[in-house]
Amino acid sequence: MNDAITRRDALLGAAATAGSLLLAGGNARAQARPTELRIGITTFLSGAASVFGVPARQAAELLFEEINKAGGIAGLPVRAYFVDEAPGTDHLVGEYRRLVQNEGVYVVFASISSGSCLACTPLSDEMRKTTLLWDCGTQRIFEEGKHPYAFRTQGYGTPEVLAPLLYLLKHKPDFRTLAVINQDYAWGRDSWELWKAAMDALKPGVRVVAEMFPRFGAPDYSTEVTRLLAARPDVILSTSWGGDLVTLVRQASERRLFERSTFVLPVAEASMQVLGRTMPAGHVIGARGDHWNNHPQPKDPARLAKFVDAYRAKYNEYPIYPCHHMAQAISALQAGLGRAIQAKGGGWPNDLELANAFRGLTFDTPTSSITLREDGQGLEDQIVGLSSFNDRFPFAVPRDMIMFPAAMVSTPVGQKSVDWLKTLKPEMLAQVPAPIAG
Amino acid sequence: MSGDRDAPAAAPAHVQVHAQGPAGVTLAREGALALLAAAAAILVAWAVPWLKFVLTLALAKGIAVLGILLLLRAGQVSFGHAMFLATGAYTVAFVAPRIEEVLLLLPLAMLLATLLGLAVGLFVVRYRDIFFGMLNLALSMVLYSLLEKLYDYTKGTDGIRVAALRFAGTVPGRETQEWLMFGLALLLAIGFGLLVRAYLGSPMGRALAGIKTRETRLEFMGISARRVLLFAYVLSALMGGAAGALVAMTSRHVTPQLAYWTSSGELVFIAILGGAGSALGPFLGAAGFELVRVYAAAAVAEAWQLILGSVLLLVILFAPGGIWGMLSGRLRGRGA
Amino acid sequence: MADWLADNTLLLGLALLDGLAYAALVFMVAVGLNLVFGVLRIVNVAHGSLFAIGAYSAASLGLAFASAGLPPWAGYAALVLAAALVGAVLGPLVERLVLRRIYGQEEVLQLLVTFALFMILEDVQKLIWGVQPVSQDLPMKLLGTVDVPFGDDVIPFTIYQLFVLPGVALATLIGLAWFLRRTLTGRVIVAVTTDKEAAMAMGIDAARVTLLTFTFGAALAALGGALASPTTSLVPGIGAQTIVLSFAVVATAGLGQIEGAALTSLLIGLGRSVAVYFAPEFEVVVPYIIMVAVLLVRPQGLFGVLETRRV
Amino acid sequence: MSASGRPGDEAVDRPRQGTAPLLSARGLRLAFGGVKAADGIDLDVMPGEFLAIIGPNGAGKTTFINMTTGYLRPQAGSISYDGQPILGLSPRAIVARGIGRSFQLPQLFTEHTVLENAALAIAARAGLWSPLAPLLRPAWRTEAMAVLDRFGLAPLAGQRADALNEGARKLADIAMAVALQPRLLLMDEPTSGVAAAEKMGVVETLVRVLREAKVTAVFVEHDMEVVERFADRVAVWSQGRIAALGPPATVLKDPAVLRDVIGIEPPTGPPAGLPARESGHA
Repeated sequence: MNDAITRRDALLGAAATAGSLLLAGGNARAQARPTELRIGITTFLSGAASVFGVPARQAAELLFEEINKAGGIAGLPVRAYFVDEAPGTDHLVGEYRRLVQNEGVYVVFASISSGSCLACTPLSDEMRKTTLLWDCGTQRIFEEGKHPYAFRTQGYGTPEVLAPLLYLLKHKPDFRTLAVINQDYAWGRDSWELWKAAMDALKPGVRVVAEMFPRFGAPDYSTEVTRLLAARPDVILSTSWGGDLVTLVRQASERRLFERSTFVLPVAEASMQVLGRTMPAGHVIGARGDHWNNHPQPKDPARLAKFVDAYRAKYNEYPIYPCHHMAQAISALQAGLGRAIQAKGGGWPNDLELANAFRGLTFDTPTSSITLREDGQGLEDQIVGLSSFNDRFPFAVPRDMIMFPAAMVSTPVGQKSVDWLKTLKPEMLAQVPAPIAG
Repeated sequence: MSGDRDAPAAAPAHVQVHAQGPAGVTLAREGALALLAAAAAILVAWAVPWLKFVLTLALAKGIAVLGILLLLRAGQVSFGHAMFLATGAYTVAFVAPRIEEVLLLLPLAMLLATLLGLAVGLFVVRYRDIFFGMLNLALSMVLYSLLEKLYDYTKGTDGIRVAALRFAGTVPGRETQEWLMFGLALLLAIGFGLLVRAYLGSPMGRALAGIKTRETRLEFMGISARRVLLFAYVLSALMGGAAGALVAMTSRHVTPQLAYWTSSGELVFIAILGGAGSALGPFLGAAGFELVRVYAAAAVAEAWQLILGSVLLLVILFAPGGIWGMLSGRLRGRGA
Repeated sequence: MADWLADNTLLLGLALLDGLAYAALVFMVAVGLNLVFGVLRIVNVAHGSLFAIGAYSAASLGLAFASAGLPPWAGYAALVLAAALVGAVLGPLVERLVLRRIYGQEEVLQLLVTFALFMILEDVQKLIWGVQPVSQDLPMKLLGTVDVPFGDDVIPFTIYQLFVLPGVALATLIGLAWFLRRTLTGRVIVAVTTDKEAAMAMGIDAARVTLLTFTFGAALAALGGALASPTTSLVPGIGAQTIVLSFAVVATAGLGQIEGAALTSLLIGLGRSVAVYFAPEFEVVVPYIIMVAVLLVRPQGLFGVLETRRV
Repeated sequence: MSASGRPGDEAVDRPRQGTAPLLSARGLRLAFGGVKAADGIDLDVMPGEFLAIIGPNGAGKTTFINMTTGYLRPQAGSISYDGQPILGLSPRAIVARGIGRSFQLPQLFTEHTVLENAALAIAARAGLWSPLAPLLRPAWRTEAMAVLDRFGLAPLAGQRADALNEGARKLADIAMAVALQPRLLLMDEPTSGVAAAEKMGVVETLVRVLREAKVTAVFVEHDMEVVERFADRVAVWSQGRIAALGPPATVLKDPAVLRDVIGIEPPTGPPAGLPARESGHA
């Protein structure tokens, strides 16, 4: 009976996808213009990281709705296939194959988790499928290999750590001791390695009084907070995010740790709404990019306002940075596909032609514009500031913002981040732009 | 007053997870069914390329579940068996940069998992029931934590990408490689299936089943129940290692998630879904599990767990013999 | 060693205080699981989901109370009320509709049924409360902090974590011990735990006892969640992490032993906080190492009784 | 099934003075809480003899078997078998020396067939280590069938053990012990559960099988008729001590034994062929 089920499934699957299979077969060959633009999107829909994944999915649905109302992308209606990253890598790589081979997607938006990205990117090489890395931050992707079909449409770990460090060095240049409390997984570890390398180069002699990597999703940090209270570091770095960061900030602020030490929270933006007034003012906060709700000089204020308002109207909350990253990937796709079609004189680009169109592509975001370098890495500006409250928002937003140009804080093409960070000189601080009041 | 464990009357037949014996489906039928299933798998893999990948993983997991099945025969549930799968997988990931040859990596992964199985087994076979289950769980969580914590070696939760592999010295193209992995998994599945089948019918295997109902009697017959269980445990670890190696070579990426307790739960899930009555059960279960998961995830990406859980609940409540139980019941009904 | 102790006495003292609060939370969850196991002989994997749902419900109810303009102390009532509600609704529902159908079946089926429930409830809870962190920390904030001297310095601890959590856990322990030993219902539960066949032969209504115990255990899990909710942010996945720790406690404690659960929770709580201070890399494995070590020496658990089968 | 003299009377030598005992227990003591299950047991079992143990429930009869087979360890005393001390050995090691036992509550592999139960016993004796050859290989199947046949269980060979009635389970339990080919067999109430009408036939078969195999037997028994007909000697257990020991003809006529041991047996047979037992607890 199971055989029957299996066969039936197989036949159903085969029948349903016979068309797309033929298309998926030859990637470099000419491909017919499809009737709809299928996009596979991997994101967290369950587990702790769904606090990022679900808002991003909501943003995608919102934008695709708008796009389809306005006639689609390149005249094609968009159809998204969402895939949950949470069940694990072995499941995800299977899903990636399904998206490409069975659903016949034209492009894949891959992954929040760095682990997922590291697994999907080589698949994009193998299957020759254009893949936009829409949120993951690991610097290893483009520094450890070439991936002709993969492009990251936002910044990554190195600028996202270096910018807050530079901000700290400007804001509180005389700190002598530092403690780190990061989530125990790749981002937590990698970001600390990056920070440490840069800090030792830019301000040698800072004493690290505690290195703590509580487990991802730990429900309680009171022990860690006690230890930090006892150690009294000048600065506490935490690249934690999501529920972990919310818990840490709550427990730390309740016990007045924020009064003893200056916090640097590079991924704070996504948790500010949840924390509301609990977030203490005057600490360094980052957004993994420049998309703050109070961006001092957005490139297209109307577009930013429209996106934020539409998202709020539909979901009753402000969009957080993964929403912006999703929007960036969609903008990149619009621009890249348009460029590829133009290059082909109006013809439908095949997979290789599509991928080539992304190299060196510049596309606009509501706040700025992003250029994809020749290695596939996007250059996104970083804005860091001090947490503060104003009348416009019921949660903390940055003040005294410094906008770091992407090129300044990103590792040059062909170098490895840690090696590059070690070569930084304290003189670099002189180039840091002045804070923008507001 | 009575310490006797069995009910005075015969237990209702449907309650039994395992039901093998002369009354079961004959060897010929089981063999025919296995051939049919293998043929169906090949057909599906050929017709729907991405399912080839899913089926390869299903076959690999089925091999690990064969190990769970052995322990279930002894009435023991290991809620930490994913540790052997993870051992096999990480062996491949660690060694692949140095030795690219699949035909060397696979036995190496099996060897290491077997050694771990022996070390852990010597300890856990002294315990039964919840203690056995929970000790396995605890040890697998220790492995999970180590894989996560020893970031410098394991890259933490990001996991390790498995480098390019060679098959008997050659580096085939992607399509061929997928077929090779599928074929290898199928071959191992058949091999281990036959091995387990023979083992379960052997004196050792029947003594293993005796642990479930009358462990004291074994001792009073001069048989060391611990040794019998240890043998099964080590064999199951070996198969877990083989499964892990296959998973790593197929998905080409390993993460600590492979060792998390929910992964072990999945293996037990598959064992029950497929039915513990036959060596074919794990593979039926694994195929069913992977397909349900894939289709549930495709249909409702945010509630696939709910669907899987409901399927499991329904199977336990209404078909505790699993897919195999339903199949063999039907076959027997037809035969009568 | 002596030098090290002298250098770190103060820190060890802090670790002790931290460990207490943590142990209290672990105990609240584990004791319910242990009780249920004692009577039903089922390791309830869904116990973690009950913890999570209790936590979410408490936070929701607390927020509802706050927005309804009730005085702040109503937040404490919300914690208890939510736990009771979750226990009273979900407990009987799960026991009657699902567990009852599998009593007497193979252990693996019983275990897996609760695993299935766990998977279902994980998604249900996501469908109800969404994925953004939910928190309601009024009950913790209301009490404020107390300064604990630390050399020349002081370390603020929240009163909620330093006194309320261990206090509730201690009260639960004493109350449970009294209930199980001094009341008729309690003694019946103990009788069923010790020897189910004998208890049934004596005419005890096992169906009623299991229903009662499971509901009670569910309420304890929910109470554990409710108590934890003011100190943490609730996100999907908290159930999975809680339950696996409780498993370790139950196996280490000895089946059905509440004092064992208390002692084990304390060991794990202290072990963990000492690890955070002095060997953070081992923090996660501490509970399992304690469990393995205890079972090596006492295969039946700390307080477990060796069962010799009559032949 | 009338009494016609003891079967095998002539076939077996009576235990003789001067022969070394096969099993020898000295000063065994074991108390559970306040209950003394063994309070100084001294007993010699001679090669070839059939020794019956009688006594009220809770007197420590099963405890004696459990101590002898390594399941319980006495707090004091010694046991030797064939001149070698066996105290402290595991049940497994004791079985390996040739001491077999059957159980008051049949210890069968309930999910195995009766045939497999017997075959497993043969495998346990002949060597378990053949992980790929089937248990029911022709040689073992034949031998298992032969064992079952002797106990009249051959027609039930294909049934699952948990499908048997109490009497058949009891016989299967003994058959497994016999299949191990012990030199000394300890049987705990071999006839309890066997229907009254079949009891004598069963015991006759059993005794014949054991005599043929030259097995020494110790059995706990409540049925005085069985004891009288088949035991060479009777040991009367009372509160963890041996109250009387000797040939049935003398011991069973002892007024004290009649009053304390036999007198409390209900005069009529209990329902459903179950042996009479008190509700007393050890």
